[in-house]
Amino acid sequence: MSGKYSREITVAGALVLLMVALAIFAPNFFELQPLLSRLTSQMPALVAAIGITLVIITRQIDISIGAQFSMCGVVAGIVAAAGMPLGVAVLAAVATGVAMGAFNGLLVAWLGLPSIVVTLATMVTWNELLRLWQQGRLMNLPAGFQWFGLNQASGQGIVIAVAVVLLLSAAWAMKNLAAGRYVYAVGTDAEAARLAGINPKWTTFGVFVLMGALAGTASVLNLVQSPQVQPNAGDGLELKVIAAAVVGGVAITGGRGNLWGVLLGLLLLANVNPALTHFHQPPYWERAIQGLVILLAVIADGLKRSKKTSAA
Amino acid sequence: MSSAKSMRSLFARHEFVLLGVIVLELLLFHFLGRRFFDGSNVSNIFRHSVEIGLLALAMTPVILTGGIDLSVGSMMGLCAVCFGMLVKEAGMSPLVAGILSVGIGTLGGGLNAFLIARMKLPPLIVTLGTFSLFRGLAEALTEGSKSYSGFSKSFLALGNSDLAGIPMQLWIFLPVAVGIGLLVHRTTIGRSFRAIGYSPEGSRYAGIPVERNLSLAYILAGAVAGLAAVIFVARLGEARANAGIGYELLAITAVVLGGTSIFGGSGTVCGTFLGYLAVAILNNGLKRITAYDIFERPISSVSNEMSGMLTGLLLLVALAAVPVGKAISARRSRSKT
Amino acid sequence: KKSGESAGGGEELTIAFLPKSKGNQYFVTCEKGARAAAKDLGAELLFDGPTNSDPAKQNEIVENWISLGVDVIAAACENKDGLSTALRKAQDAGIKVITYDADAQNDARSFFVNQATEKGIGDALLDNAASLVGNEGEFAIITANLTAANQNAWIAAIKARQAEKYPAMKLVDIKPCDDLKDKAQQETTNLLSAHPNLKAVISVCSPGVPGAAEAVKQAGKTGTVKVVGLGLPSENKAYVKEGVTQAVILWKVEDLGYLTIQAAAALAKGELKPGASEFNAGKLGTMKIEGDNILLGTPFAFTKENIDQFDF
Amino acid sequence: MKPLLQLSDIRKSFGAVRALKGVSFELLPGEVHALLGENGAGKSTLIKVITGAHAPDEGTLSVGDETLRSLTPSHARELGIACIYQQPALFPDLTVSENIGLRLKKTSAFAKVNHAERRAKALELLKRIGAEISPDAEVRSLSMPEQQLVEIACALGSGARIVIMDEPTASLTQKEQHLLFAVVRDLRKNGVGVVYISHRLEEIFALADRVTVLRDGESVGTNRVDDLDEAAMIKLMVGREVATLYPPAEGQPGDVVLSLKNVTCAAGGVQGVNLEVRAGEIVGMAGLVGAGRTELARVLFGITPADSGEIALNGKKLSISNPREAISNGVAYVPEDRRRHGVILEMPIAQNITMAVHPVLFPGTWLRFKAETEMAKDFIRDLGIKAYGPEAPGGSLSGGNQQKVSVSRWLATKPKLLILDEPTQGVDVGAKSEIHKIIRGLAKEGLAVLMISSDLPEVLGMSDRIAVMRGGTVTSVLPGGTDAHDVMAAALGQKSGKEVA
Ligand SMILES: Nc1ncnc2c1ncn2[C@@H]1O[C@H](COP(=O)(O)OP(=O)(O)OP(=O)(O)O)[C@@H](O)[C@H]1O
Ligand SMILES: Nc1ncnc2c1ncn2[C@@H]1O[C@H](COP(=O)(O)OP(=O)(O)OP(=O)(O)O)[C@@H](O)[C@H]1O
Ligand SMILES: [Mg+2]
Ligand SMILES: [Mg+2]
Repeated sequence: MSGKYSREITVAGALVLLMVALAIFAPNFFELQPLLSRLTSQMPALVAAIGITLVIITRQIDISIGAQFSMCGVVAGIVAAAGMPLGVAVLAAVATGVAMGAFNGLLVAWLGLPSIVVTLATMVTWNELLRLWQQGRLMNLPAGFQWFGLNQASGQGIVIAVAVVLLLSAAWAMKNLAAGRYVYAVGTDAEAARLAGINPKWTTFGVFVLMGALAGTASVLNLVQSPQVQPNAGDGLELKVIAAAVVGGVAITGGRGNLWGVLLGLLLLANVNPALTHFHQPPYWERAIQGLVILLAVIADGLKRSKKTSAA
Repeated sequence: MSSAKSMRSLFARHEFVLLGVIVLELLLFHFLGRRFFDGSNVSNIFRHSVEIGLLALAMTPVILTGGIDLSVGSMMGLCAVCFGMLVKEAGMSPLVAGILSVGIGTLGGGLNAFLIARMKLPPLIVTLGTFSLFRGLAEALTEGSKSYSGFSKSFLALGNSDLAGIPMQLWIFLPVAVGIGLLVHRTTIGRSFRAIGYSPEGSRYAGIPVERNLSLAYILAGAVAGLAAVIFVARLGEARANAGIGYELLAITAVVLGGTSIFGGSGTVCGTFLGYLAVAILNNGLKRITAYDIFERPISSVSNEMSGMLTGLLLLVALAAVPVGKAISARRSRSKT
Repeated sequence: KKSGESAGGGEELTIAFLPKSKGNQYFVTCEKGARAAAKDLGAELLFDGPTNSDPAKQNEIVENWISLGVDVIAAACENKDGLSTALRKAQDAGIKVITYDADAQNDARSFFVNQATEKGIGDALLDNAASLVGNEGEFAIITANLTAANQNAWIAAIKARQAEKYPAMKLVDIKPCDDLKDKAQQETTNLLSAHPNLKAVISVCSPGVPGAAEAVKQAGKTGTVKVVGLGLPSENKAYVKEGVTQAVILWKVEDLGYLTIQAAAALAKGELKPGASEFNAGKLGTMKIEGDNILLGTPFAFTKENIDQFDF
Repeated sequence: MKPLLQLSDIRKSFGAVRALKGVSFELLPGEVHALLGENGAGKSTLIKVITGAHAPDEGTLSVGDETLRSLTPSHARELGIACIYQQPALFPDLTVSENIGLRLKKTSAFAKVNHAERRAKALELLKRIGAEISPDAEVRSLSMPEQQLVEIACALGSGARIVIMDEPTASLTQKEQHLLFAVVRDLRKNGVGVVYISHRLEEIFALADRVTVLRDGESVGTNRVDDLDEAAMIKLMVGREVATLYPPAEGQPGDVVLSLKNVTCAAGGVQGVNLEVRAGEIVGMAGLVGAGRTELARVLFGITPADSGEIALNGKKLSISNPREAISNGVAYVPEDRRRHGVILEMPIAQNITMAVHPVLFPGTWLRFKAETEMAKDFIRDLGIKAYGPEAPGGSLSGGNQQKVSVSRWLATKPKLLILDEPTQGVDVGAKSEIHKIIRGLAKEGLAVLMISSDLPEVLGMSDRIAVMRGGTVTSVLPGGTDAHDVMAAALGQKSGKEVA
């Protein structure tokens, strides 16, 4: 049993270590308001990470999620700027995400194309389309959009609550819903799943659609955090969440992983930069450290696996 | 059944189709663009893309083995920075520093190779990690901001002058291309890349040195990234940590567009070359078009966005063409019987 | 030579106008001024630039213009040394070269249209911040990338000014935001808790100003921590009015574009020669030249009082 | 009585391989219907058609009142068809109860999974078949027989009216087999139709009511089991007398080529193996699935190198730590899993044949296409490989011809010792006897041959001596003429008198 959660324990240990170090050397890190803002600003990534976790468990990958995130944000922004109510903007963002996810899903599930190349192509296409269209302008959102028109504390509360609810329900569904188990089954062995009466195509398609919907939701959660949106807001998001998933123990070969590990992985990676700042260290080590964390995680996997096979 | 023949003719067809795309582009840009076939422009097509071309060539063996290398762009950044430091801070000659840069690339590739071939870790994740690590090291070495410039004229000539009317860097690119082509198509090593791509276990059972040859593919990619970094610095006259950002994706695009299967096994270096050429020509030619887009902007002023978008679409069409074609021909043959 | 036959084939002058990057309101505004000037002059304007931070893209575009045979190139340099190589090549091909916004090396261009000297900008930013904090206390800087050349020059100027004039002020950190507003916001949040005595944040890149302002606002430090920076009025209006951002410093961006094209055309026609001390820039009237710098005038500080008068 | 299931004139091809050439079949309620046939006769393919895993090219299926052209796995399940596949189709990353749960009655995708109920159900099913497996264990941690038991539990639990079992006893111990038989009889009593595939005739006599024999993709008839005796059944299966199938041994074996002393490999589960193989001799290796025969071959070939013990070739002690060393020392291994290890299906047969001789054929790593084609043509001619040319991809050949390609690859290395692992698995009757002739011919030329096979008649017919493995070690070595019963008894670990020193 402890072996099963060894990754979560390791990552949680690293995170705790980091927090303890911060508590000793930079207690200001735990000041409530900045802590809350930091947390809120990671919620969109967390929501996107739920999606990528599902995608990777299905033994696929989606590197277009940053582009989807940007696109959904811009669409929602435009809808909001046109004076539509908040709900319509949210709907527009999610619908846009669903459409883009369905496009990926169609190509991957029904045409059997490799997801890494498909989503590479759609990533480039959406990103450049967005640039062509928006020319990178910072878009001012209408007043009353930020924090859902509430005050900051409630707004942040809602953002965190939405993300947490999504996380909990996704975690619950992955464990307790038949469809959630299908995702694991298809990622483990699509042919065996087919023989067990599961349709791997629909499952894969559904996961990509869900990824799109979650990217749309994430973009809204990002949108409400300031009165402006940048059309390339999603740049680099895919790497961030894929790294979080990998560090959190989701197997790139499909079938294994859970959201708690991903949550921990995300928190660990996201805190490298704040920690550097709070330790008064120069920022240019951030990327190298993140790379190291990813490599350590994957090496740990390898060692664990080789230990297992030699024990068997 | 002649499934081998049909498979071969498929590849032949793929390269043929790419050639068709290239010819179409050339015609289009000749008629819609300004002075597209100007000698200096033709040189520019190569001069500006040669680094991506090199990375794509070196990526081909990696993808043939069923792997991927996301770290080559970052490797370029690291090698560029090291090159700058070696020349400007250690006072080495560009030649020695260049050789050392290739050596650093080789080492970086060796790290990937060790983790992937020896420890049998998934290439996507390993190189995602080194993607961050190499770029991070480049940034840390320069404290994020330092850059190196003021290289000697003779070194800059490598990136900016012609020899016998041909851009200097092409004199490096072509031998590398031919070399990798020979390696992949004419040696047992290239043969083993394919075998590994089709079936790593099967290759091991056949006594192929899987670990060694897999390593070789990644080491080669690292070394070529080092070489590309030197050429890049010679062209720009400046070495910075941000060299080669995003080049890994451009290189992968060229390889896949060239017909190499991302699952490994099948593909040709010639296809990669054509794929790379198609993208390079598209990117250059759009800059010279005088027509306007739907927002009434001259296309030449949005050429970078356009070429990115068209490359993405081209890639999707190229990918989807195979299964869609198969489905159509299957339906046709079914309706016949 | 090549410059004789204009690319369009006719007699019309062809001016190529290169921004540092396109996806940015600043250069979009520049382009507006440039287009107006080109219209006044009856010249053809080519506008192209990189869409992201690929340092080689600018060279590629310049070399493309060289082979296209344009008459004059006006460039803002992201990579000072890097682009100079290409600009020298243009000069060798008989193309006139002028720089604006961010200079190249002296021998790579005839004139630099100087919106403000590096020192001028650095001084203005720090002087503004200093006067807001009473000439003492800690401050931090948000920059685009640690590698961005002219931002580094401004930072150097700020450092020099601080050492010289404000010994009681202390630069505690410099953070890159990758030209992303959201990242600037997160970095500032970290700065605020890592340096509790922070008195001011200076952003030397335009997405950084609203980003820093949002962070200060969320931390409830409006007024306690001053925000100043280089930015566009339209992107900062809300924060300036709320009193989160105290001053946004900028020149008249549209005029910069206009002036650049006027100077480029004059240079190409031989009306503007090295050594001149002034020249007539159409609707802007007569502009002063110092050495090889054509001066736009001093930077302008947008504040609560005047920001409504500007619409870019 | 109205049949539960009726198939008529089912045809199915895989590329060039015609696996089923018009098979008709009928299953009545409350009967155990055995499917019998040699390896590759098409039994597994037929049941995959029934379970919807494969769509037939032609023919129709009737299940109850419905007549269909083909099924999907989920539709088959709705119709009450459950199957235990020969290769367990389980999810290694999921737990046992999860695996069972996924195979039970399909619920809506968005229904809640009741883990407690699933677990209880799994526990009950496992108990019913007498398996001592924890429902919370991950399937990847189970042994092959345990996985097989989970498969059986899955099929039982679905409450199906038609239960198909493809060699369910292949890897079971006797105790487990008896439990299984009880389950089958129980099902029959409840009116369930059972399709039962096995190579063990005694099981068929013990269990089945009727038997349908497949030969080479065709059904050669359905009979009541009571109407047949063993000899008649075998004759139906192979279509000719067994005795004439195997080429006779000639001459005396030469010097010892391979000698193993106490060879052990913990990772592979091989323990203290002692064995000798002489030049010109075929040593057949018998044992149940999972007895460790393949593992021993992998040890000898350097894939999982030995930890201790002594391997000597022609009297020279060796340590073989990878396949390349094995090859350069004259060991060749034709692996059991042809599709994964033996032939690279996408590559031309010429390239497949030369794959193990790169350093010899292509000195300096440069490919010499002419020499390669020549070599391939020689083997195509000598072994009678049916292909349109050396450039045909491996996947375009029939199983037997693929196997010949696999053998060619190893003959090209000019080995001293040839290890063949299930050399005729999935090979049709004609090709099978050709392969037998080739093997015997090689032995005549002085090659030492170690032939692993689960096909008992093959072991009996081909071997000069028979080594029997059990539990990772060679338990006995029997002389060539030993009868089937004694070999089986040795494989099962029962006492038998006829051992050779
Ligand atoms: N997926 C497949 N692709 C190609 N050929 C196949 C495939 N599955 C089976 N075959 C071929 O079809 C033929 C029949 O195979 P099948 O597995 O049905 O035999 P079987 O009677 O079950 O044999 P065994 O007793 O060894 O299990 C064989 O020649 C086999 O190689
Ligand atoms: N690829 C594998 N993965 C996991 N376990 C395996 C694998 N191959 C074999 N085993 C296990 O190793 C043990 C020995 O198997 P091995 O294949 O050597 O037996 P065998 O006598 O050759 O039987 P077979 O008739 O199946 O070839 C068995 O318990 C089996 O379950
Ligand atoms: Mg079978
Ligand atoms: Mg075996």
